[in-house]
Amino acid sequence: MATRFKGLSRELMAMRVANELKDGTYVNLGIGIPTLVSDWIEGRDIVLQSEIGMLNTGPLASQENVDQDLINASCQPVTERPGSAYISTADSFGMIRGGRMDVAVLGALQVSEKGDLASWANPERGFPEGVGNIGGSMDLAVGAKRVIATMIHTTTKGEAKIVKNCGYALTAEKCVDLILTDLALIEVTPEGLVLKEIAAGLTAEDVQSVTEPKLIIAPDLCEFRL
Amino acid sequence: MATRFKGLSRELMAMRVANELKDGTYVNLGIGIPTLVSDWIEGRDIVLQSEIGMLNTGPLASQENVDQDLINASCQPVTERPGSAYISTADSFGMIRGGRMDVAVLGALQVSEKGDLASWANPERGFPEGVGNIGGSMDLAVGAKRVIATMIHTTTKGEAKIVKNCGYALTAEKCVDLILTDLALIEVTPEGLVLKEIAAGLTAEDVQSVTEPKLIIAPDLCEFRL
Amino acid sequence: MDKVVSSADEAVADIFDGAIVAIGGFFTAGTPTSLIQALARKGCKDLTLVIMTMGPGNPDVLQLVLNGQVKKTISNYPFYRSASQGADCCFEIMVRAELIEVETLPMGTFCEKLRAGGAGLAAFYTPTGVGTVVARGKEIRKFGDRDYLLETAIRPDFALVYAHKGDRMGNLICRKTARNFNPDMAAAAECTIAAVEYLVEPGQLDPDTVHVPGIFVKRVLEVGRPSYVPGL
Amino acid sequence: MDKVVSSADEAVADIFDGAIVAIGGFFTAGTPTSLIQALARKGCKDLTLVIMTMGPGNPDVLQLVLNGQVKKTISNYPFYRSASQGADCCFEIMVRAELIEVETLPMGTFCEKLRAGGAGLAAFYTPTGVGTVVARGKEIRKFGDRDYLLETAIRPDFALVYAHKGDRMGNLICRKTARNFNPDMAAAAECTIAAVEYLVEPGQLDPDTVHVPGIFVKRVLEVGRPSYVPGL
Repeated sequence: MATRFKGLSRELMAMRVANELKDGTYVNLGIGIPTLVSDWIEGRDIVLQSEIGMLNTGPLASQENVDQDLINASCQPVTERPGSAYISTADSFGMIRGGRMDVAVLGALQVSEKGDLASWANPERGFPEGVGNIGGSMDLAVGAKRVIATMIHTTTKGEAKIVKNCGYALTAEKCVDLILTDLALIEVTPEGLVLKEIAAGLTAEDVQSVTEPKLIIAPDLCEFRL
Repeated sequence: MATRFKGLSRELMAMRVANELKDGTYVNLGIGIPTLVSDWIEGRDIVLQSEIGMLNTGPLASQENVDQDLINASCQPVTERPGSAYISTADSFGMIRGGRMDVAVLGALQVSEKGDLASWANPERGFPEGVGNIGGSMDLAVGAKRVIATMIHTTTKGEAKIVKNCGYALTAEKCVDLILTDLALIEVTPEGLVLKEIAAGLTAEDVQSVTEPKLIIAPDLCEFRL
Repeated sequence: MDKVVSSADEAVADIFDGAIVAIGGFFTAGTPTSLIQALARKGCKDLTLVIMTMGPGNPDVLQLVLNGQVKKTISNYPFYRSASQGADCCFEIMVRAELIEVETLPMGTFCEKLRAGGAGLAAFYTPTGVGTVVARGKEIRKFGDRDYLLETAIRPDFALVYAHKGDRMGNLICRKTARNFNPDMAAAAECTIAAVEYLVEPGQLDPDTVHVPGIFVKRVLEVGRPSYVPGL
Repeated sequence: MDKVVSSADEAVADIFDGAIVAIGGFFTAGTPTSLIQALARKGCKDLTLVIMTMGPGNPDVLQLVLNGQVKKTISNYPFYRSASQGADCCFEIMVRAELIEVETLPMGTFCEKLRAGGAGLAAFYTPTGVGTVVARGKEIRKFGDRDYLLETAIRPDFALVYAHKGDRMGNLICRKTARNFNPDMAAAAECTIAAVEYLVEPGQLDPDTVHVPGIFVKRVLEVGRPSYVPGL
């Protein structure tokens, strides 16, 4: 069992992702850590898409303004913002496959050094092959212009989740552009994985020790820019 | 030049087609004689579809109730009826191809004994092959559950338009169920063309003389049921 | 045309053993609960359900499972997210026991197969699923410099859909994210049955705002507007 | 996001020579006249127009023809119905002289190629056109007992579309049959430019009634509501 390093909290991971998002863009946030990103972009000129069929999704609803007909793709009650639009789920995925999402932030189980993403089938669940909750992950991974994968750097057993080849069922091949874990920010490039930012107190060697593929150290490697 | 027989007026042809339509059905009327059918079904429980993207199209607009945003597929100002719905043209043709039209009434240039329809390319216009006004004819011919082809029985030169094989560019193969001309009502069956009704004063031989394929005479052949 | 029926049991009376039944709704939003309950009462067997999910937010479909009515599901998010909730779920238990067959599709492919069915198309090429288990046994074809997967249309025998308002002719208006799969299922199915919160007369819906034109709907049942707490 | 531009000339400023430009409108209904006029003023050449018709109800596109800006058209009802009107039409004359190439598609196929482009699909199988000249050079494939034709998606470089109302974020609402091709062209094009009769602020459009979500629209130009007599 590998050493467990101390890194960012889930909330700060979400904050770091939010810093990657540019004003004037359309973004889809997946389930889990990605959902928390919305807390960090309030007031910014970013339009969130919910694949259920909504553009310009607002913050989670508070108890008194829950509308039973207004949920996000994780089934959480949400709110409208001025300029919202509802569409069918089919049209929503047309939009996603059609390349209109500037960024999709997705949870991950594994990411390979080529940027392959495995995010939907945890073999521990023990389903037959091909069976599980694919949801919208495959369409988002294939359709978004830029895919940011977020995950805790290692499994609870300390195994690397950034791997040479994904052992878990793939969501899509060569789709991830940026990996954000609690320990590091890593860019997927044609040359390999480039380590760009790390958690305070850690060294590049620490991150490498819990990462399967060889990392390229960015010349300007620095602490997380939060 | 063949004898020109006297048959139904365009208005009475439209009336005869209207008698073929059943209450509770969805019908698309093409350009020309088919458009006139709408005059004969007012007050009946038939929903007209305009392929531009409208369900439950009402009668032509009178001058005072023209709405510039409300036209049928022939660009005529029309009206709404209670229970109308607008859709995109893409969705309109989805509906047509998807088999939701109980009947399409289409104009024709030629119909073959197998029910092939030629309706969009008149070689006299002299366009390059494949070029012309296809419009919605091919989708309607292929998609509607029942296709009624309407035309004057012969060309202005007296040539047969009901032919063994269409010489004009096809709209669709084996799609016509019923042919209504000014002279006759003819059903397309696996056994061949069955002559079922004829214009007053004509004999089956008269109709056969201006029809290329051999007609099967229905045992209950009668005058047009108007 | 008056497509209104007076009870959920009447609405589903002709659903037959072995039918493919699409059921609208995204978790808790826009689910035709009373029609699903009537299907459970009717008890027809060997059903193939085309449905987003089996279980989460949708306890009524689990009754169909418990009744032994479900042979197969075509879904995109069939299971509970949580393994512990899932372990207790009759659907998961029957899937593991190979008593129910599950076909899992990417959500966009799931929608698009229905959309193609409704639009009279046989099949389409999508980039989603290439290089994954979803592509097994399916044709891959290059267009330009990209690989696409051939997916075929779904045409269910029945669709049970949900809308906020509907008129007697079957025109439907959905509300917010309760729209979801309902319009495409309505268009795809041979026989579409709609549960509407409010029934109105033809002419009372703004024709520019109709989400499901009446041509797709065979029966309309008014169910009132239930109140519930969304969430899983 | 404020996508409003202040003039038609600014709106079309980046349309380039050789561009594929989709233009909304069905005869007289829902045509972005002022954007077409600006395209004529700009004068870019070798354009491929994806448009229902060249001429009938659409005199402004004929100016593009007269200016020698049009290399090719992809249409479904390109010509005047009447041979005599057609004989006088510059477009028909140039087509006969082989100075403009015309691709004629069935209307449903025309729409669906745009819809596929917007939805990120590469191609689809349609029953329309089998056994006709439209099928020349295209793949025929059997699904079940029926033949279908393979048709590929269109992704125009630009779309000029028209709507009744639009907000600053590009959300559009169309009116009656002026909707027609506008939503699918807006979704299909790389850069969509919308002429709207009335510009409103975000929040003023009912989100359940939006026909074109703003994500598809790059620029919005308010043009007012012209008054004209529909018909050919």
